[in-house]
Amino acid sequence: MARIVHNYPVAPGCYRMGLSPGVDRVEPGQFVMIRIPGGLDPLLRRPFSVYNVLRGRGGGIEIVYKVVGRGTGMMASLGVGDEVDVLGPLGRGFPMPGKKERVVMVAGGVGVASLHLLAKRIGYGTLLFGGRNRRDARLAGDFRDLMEVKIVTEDGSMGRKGFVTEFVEEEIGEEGTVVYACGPSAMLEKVSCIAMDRGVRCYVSLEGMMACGMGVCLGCAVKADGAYRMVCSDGPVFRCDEIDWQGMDG
Amino acid sequence: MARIVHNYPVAPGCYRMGLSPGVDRVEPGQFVMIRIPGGLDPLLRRPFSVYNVLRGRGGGIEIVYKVVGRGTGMMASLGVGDEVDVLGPLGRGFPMPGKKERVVMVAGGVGVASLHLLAKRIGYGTLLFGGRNRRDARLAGDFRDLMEVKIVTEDGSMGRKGFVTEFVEEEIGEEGTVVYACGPSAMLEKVSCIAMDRGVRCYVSLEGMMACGMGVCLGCAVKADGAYRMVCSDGPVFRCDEIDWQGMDG
Amino acid sequence: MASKKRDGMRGAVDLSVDIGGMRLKNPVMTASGTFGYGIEFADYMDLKGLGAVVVKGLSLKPRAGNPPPRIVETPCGMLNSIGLQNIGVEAFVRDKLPLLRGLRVSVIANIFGEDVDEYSEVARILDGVRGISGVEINISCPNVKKGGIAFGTDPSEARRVVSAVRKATTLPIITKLSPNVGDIGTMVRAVEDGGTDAISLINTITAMAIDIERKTSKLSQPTGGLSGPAIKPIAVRMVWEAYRTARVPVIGIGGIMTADDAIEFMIAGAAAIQVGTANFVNPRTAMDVVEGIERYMKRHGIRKVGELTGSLKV
Amino acid sequence: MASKKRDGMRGAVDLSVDIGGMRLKNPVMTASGTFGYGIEFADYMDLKGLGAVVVKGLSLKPRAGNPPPRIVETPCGMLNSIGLQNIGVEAFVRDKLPLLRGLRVSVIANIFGEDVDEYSEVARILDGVRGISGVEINISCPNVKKGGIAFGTDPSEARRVVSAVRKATTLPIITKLSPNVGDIGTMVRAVEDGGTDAISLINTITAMAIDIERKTSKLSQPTGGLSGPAIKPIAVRMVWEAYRTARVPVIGIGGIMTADDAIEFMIAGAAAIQVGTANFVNPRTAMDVVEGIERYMKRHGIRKVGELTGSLKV
Ligand SMILES: Cc1cc2nc3c(=O)[nH]c(=O)nc-3n(C[C@H](O)[C@H](O)[C@H](O)COP(=O)(O)OP(=O)(O)OC[C@H]3O[C@@H](n4cnc5c(N)ncnc54)[C@H](O)[C@@H]3O)c2cc1C
Ligand SMILES: Cc1cc2nc3c(=O)[nH]c(=O)nc-3n(C[C@H](O)[C@H](O)[C@H](O)COP(=O)(O)OP(=O)(O)OC[C@H]3O[C@@H](n4cnc5c(N)ncnc54)[C@H](O)[C@@H]3O)c2cc1C
Ligand SMILES: Cc1cc2nc3c(=O)[nH]c(=O)nc-3n(C[C@H](O)[C@H](O)[C@H](O)COP(=O)(O)O)c2cc1C
Ligand SMILES: Cc1cc2nc3c(=O)[nH]c(=O)nc-3n(C[C@H](O)[C@H](O)[C@H](O)COP(=O)(O)O)c2cc1C
Ligand code: FES
Ligand code: FES
Repeated sequence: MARIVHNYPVAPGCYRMGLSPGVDRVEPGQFVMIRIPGGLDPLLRRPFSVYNVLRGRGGGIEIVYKVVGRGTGMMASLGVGDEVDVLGPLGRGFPMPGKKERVVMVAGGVGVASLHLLAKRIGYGTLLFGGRNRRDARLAGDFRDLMEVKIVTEDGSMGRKGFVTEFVEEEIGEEGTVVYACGPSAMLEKVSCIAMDRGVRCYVSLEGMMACGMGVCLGCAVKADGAYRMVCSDGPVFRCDEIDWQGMDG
Repeated sequence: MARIVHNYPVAPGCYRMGLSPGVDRVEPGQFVMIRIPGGLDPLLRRPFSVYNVLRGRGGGIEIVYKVVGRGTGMMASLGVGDEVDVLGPLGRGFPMPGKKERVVMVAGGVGVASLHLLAKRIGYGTLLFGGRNRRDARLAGDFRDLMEVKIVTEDGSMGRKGFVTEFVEEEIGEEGTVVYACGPSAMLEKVSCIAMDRGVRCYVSLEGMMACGMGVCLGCAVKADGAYRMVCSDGPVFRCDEIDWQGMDG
Repeated sequence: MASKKRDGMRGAVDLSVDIGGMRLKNPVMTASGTFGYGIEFADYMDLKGLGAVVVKGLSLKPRAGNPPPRIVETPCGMLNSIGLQNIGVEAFVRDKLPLLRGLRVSVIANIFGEDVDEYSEVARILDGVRGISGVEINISCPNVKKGGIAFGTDPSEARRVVSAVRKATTLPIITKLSPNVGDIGTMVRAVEDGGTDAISLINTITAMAIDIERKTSKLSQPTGGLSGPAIKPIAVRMVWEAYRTARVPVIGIGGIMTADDAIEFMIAGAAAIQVGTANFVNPRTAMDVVEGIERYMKRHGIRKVGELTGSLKV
Repeated sequence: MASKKRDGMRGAVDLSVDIGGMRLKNPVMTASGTFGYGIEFADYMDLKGLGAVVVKGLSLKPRAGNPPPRIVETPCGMLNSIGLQNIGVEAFVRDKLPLLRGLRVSVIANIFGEDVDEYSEVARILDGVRGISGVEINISCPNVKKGGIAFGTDPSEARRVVSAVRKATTLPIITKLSPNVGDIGTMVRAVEDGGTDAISLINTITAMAIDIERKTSKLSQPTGGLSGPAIKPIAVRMVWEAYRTARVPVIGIGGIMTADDAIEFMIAGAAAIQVGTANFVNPRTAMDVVEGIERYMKRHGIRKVGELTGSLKV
């Protein structure tokens, strides 16, 4: 059981939750499975990227989550001192960039959550963040100290107007760039296409319906290299050219 | 939806919860059905006697509850400002004593909850309270301003030692007394026997597994006068001589 | 998206349905045994806003029902073993129906018998009674020793009951099927052969909860009937299976708590639905479901609620 | 009360059980498909503390399984349509079994075939392999088109599969029954005739969840299998029914989350139990269940766990 040390709103519908004690050795891009104790409904744990690792007494982790349904709704109603059950860290994270490689991160909304720890580890590069409006862009705030941040909003209320995918092409040079992306599946597919066209390495962090988070239920399948692989244990980070994007559920 | 205005421990495993706004016209002995919003488990509402009616802005009610399982466990973890769903007031309460009638109330543990509003309305008489120990006896605290309070504890740590039922006989005179009792079913049965022996009027507040609280599921049946009657809508208060104590589930 | 622009959406949507000859205001009914005789809910809603009220199962003579405990909560559900306690068909017609008539809601009488004759006798008594829109034959109650589920799991017995009731009444007949069978299609065909005008499903699933301290059933009977959200996915599947076989309209029941749940059943093939256990959790559920279906239709540009029925893409 | 004073309680309680010739340390197994190949859980517990590990269903050739989405949460439960993705029996014996042997836990191989020959072929490959304590025949998977549930709902087909496997192996055989039948007793007798040494039940219940925005199943298949606490009351009832017919030991499965749940199944008639979906919610569940059963036995003065089996008072 982990105790909630903070749980506050950071952007429309998005919260940042601190949990203590922490979990062992987290790689950027790994996730935890969280369960709210109490009733048997919702039954399953919910997966969240580790947003940050907290130092100090007992240690801790942070997640940044968006309220989309019942589980996240219940999480938002919890207060400091309440307990949740944390399993992890789980999955395979992002590989670090090669020496001299340019780094471009592409995030859609709360997708920044899986990139933050990576950004902290790398400490340079460019984040292309896409959100609906200037308030969503608060999600990219923590990245400003770490790298160059470029904002794209659907309503043009901050940064450039449009979808983040429209601006990816100009951002990635030819070779010598590595792209890290997380966000909605349609966005990831577009980013992957561009990266493959340009012949640059690109890693995407996928989502999938998960029951176990540890590779045993075979629920979170994604088609990759002609076979089903598990988002939780073979991923959530995949090289974009492994994924059979046609076989993805939209 | 009612907002929790307080929720604090009053005796071992027992809490007092204030809810606002209140409910309409409560009779002593009536109850409310409470549901914690969120998941679908636990599914059913839980019944609690109205302990008190709060005046002032919006009004309110109080309940005193004991943590015995999941529903009450979740209630104990709620804080001020959280919301619960309240249905009621439901059921038929206690009839008032006749003029010149002596009043004896018999309560086992948290059973006091259904008698408190009655005690406030009547304002005289004797409460015979039974608990495990002196800390349980705090449940009878509010009655001290309203009537004479006699404590019986199982461990003798306060008042007389033993079970409350051992002291009922000496408390009730012959006729001209009315007894109101609430507590575990075995205690109510003994109290009823004594009252019937002595030929005094006696009202008991029963419990039963409830789904609807409004007489439609037919779940909370109790055998009374040879037929099944519903604790929620025909009761929870019955005249002790109506009940077929043999047919009770122990 | 495109569909949102349809002309119809400027006006009102049409929620009315025709179920085996009954014209109902909307497809939302209340399930038998979970809504009393209807009157109890008049404080919580205007009953005439509902498609129909299905009353507690009626037998020829009053029935006392089973001893307590009669209900127990289970994960996302409950078991009951009420045992069809009811006041009997004659007392219902005399004492309850006049009140219901006053509330101007369609009333469906759920009926039950210990043998075929009793079923048809109850149906005969209800035939021609003003204020009854139809009968629902309960051949699927798991909580009584005689009758009930014995008819509901044997196709030829089921057909026999339905044809007897068919002869006894001119009212539209709904036959309520038991989920405790291997193949629902066989039962559907049997009751259609018997002459039913519609089918409803599911009744509760036979189930059990044990008190491990006492080593006894938590109910007074060994088993009870499981209802509530826990059974919804099973019920949706059975409605989908029944729909693919049935020539008559299918009424979906099982764990409906919200309009979204009701819509799930309709997409699977239900022409109408019944709200059961949810009435206990929130007595206003059935009205909330009516309003929620209407909102969904507007949002999706659906003009007639019947367009939803069986619209699942496989 | 009195029982607490029994002498035996000063010493240890005996949790061991004999299931159709398999001597197991305790009655707690993990259910097929919910515990991977076992090895994945070695970080969370000492596997040799379990009665047995039942591995993911094995077929003759590797199977890719169904497209995503393969799982969806439902009230107090989940649906899955994995479609028996597995590495095939040979890869299992070669790559996974040696690791499991190292962990010194009894291993039961859950097997599956598209026809009778495939079942017996898989059984033959496993026969005599070191580290396999028994086979569990899955005749009840609702998520594959061929085989699986077709065998599980037809008594004579079920008997045919079991007798074929019986001829192919000297290992103890457990036959895993489907809940999607009207009368479980008929299936019990059929697989006993086929020569099974034990039966296990229930597998998942065929069920459905619909995405009302897209009007499609929430799974890539129209239906999936329901598991988790939602089905527990149904599973307990079926175990009770099976126990009253069966001559062989019954293994109870379905929604077990805690030791109390496991004890419920044992009182209903289970000689052993399997923990399924709960492994996803808390990977340590199976060990917690072992410890909880032991505590319950001490508290109730039960010396041998077998005394619990079928101890329900009716
Ligand atoms: C590896 C991984 C990392 C993730 N990291 C984050 C993160 O850092 N921050 C964040 O806000 N979200 C993250 N998600 C998504 C998050 O898990 C879901 O939003 C959450 O589970 C929804 O729970 P709910 O009960 O609120 O929604 P529900 O009421 O269950 O459903 C609402 C919606 O969420 C989807 N959903 C439900 N469960 C899952 C699940 N297990 N996996 C994916 N989608 C689901 C449903 O399909 C539905 O569309 C991550 C998902 C994965 C797989
Ligand atoms: C009319 C009435 C008035 C009541 N007033 C009070 C009160 O003022 N204060 C108080 O502390 N308790 C009161 N109770 C009892 C209270 O309702 C139960 O203790 C509560 O429902 C238990 O919920 P749970 O989820 O914590 O327990 P569960 O986990 O559901 O079960 C724990 C135990 O409580 C019993 N129980 C569960 N549900 C009910 C139910 N609906 N009715 C009766 N027993 C149940 C179970 O049989 C079990 O033994 C009253 C009961 C009734 C019928
Ligand atoms: C307490 C209770 C009593 C019931 N009584 C009847 C009845 O008399 N006749 C009948 O046909 N069904 C009866 N049912 C079954 C319901 O009408 C319904 O089919 C079932 O509960 C499934 O729906 P639900 O999950 O929405 O409750 C009863 C159900 C419950 C919970
Ligand atoms: C994701 C998943 C995969 C399963 N795979 C198998 C399988 O391969 N073979 C099998 O016999 N049962 C399989 N089952 C059924 C379980 O073993 C078990 O019978 C069922 O889930 C009921 O138990 P539970 O409610 O404890 O999960 C699977 C269940 C789930 C949830
Ligand atoms: S979530 Fe179970 S295998 Fe990935
Ligand atoms: S609780 Fe439903 S009739 Fe009393």
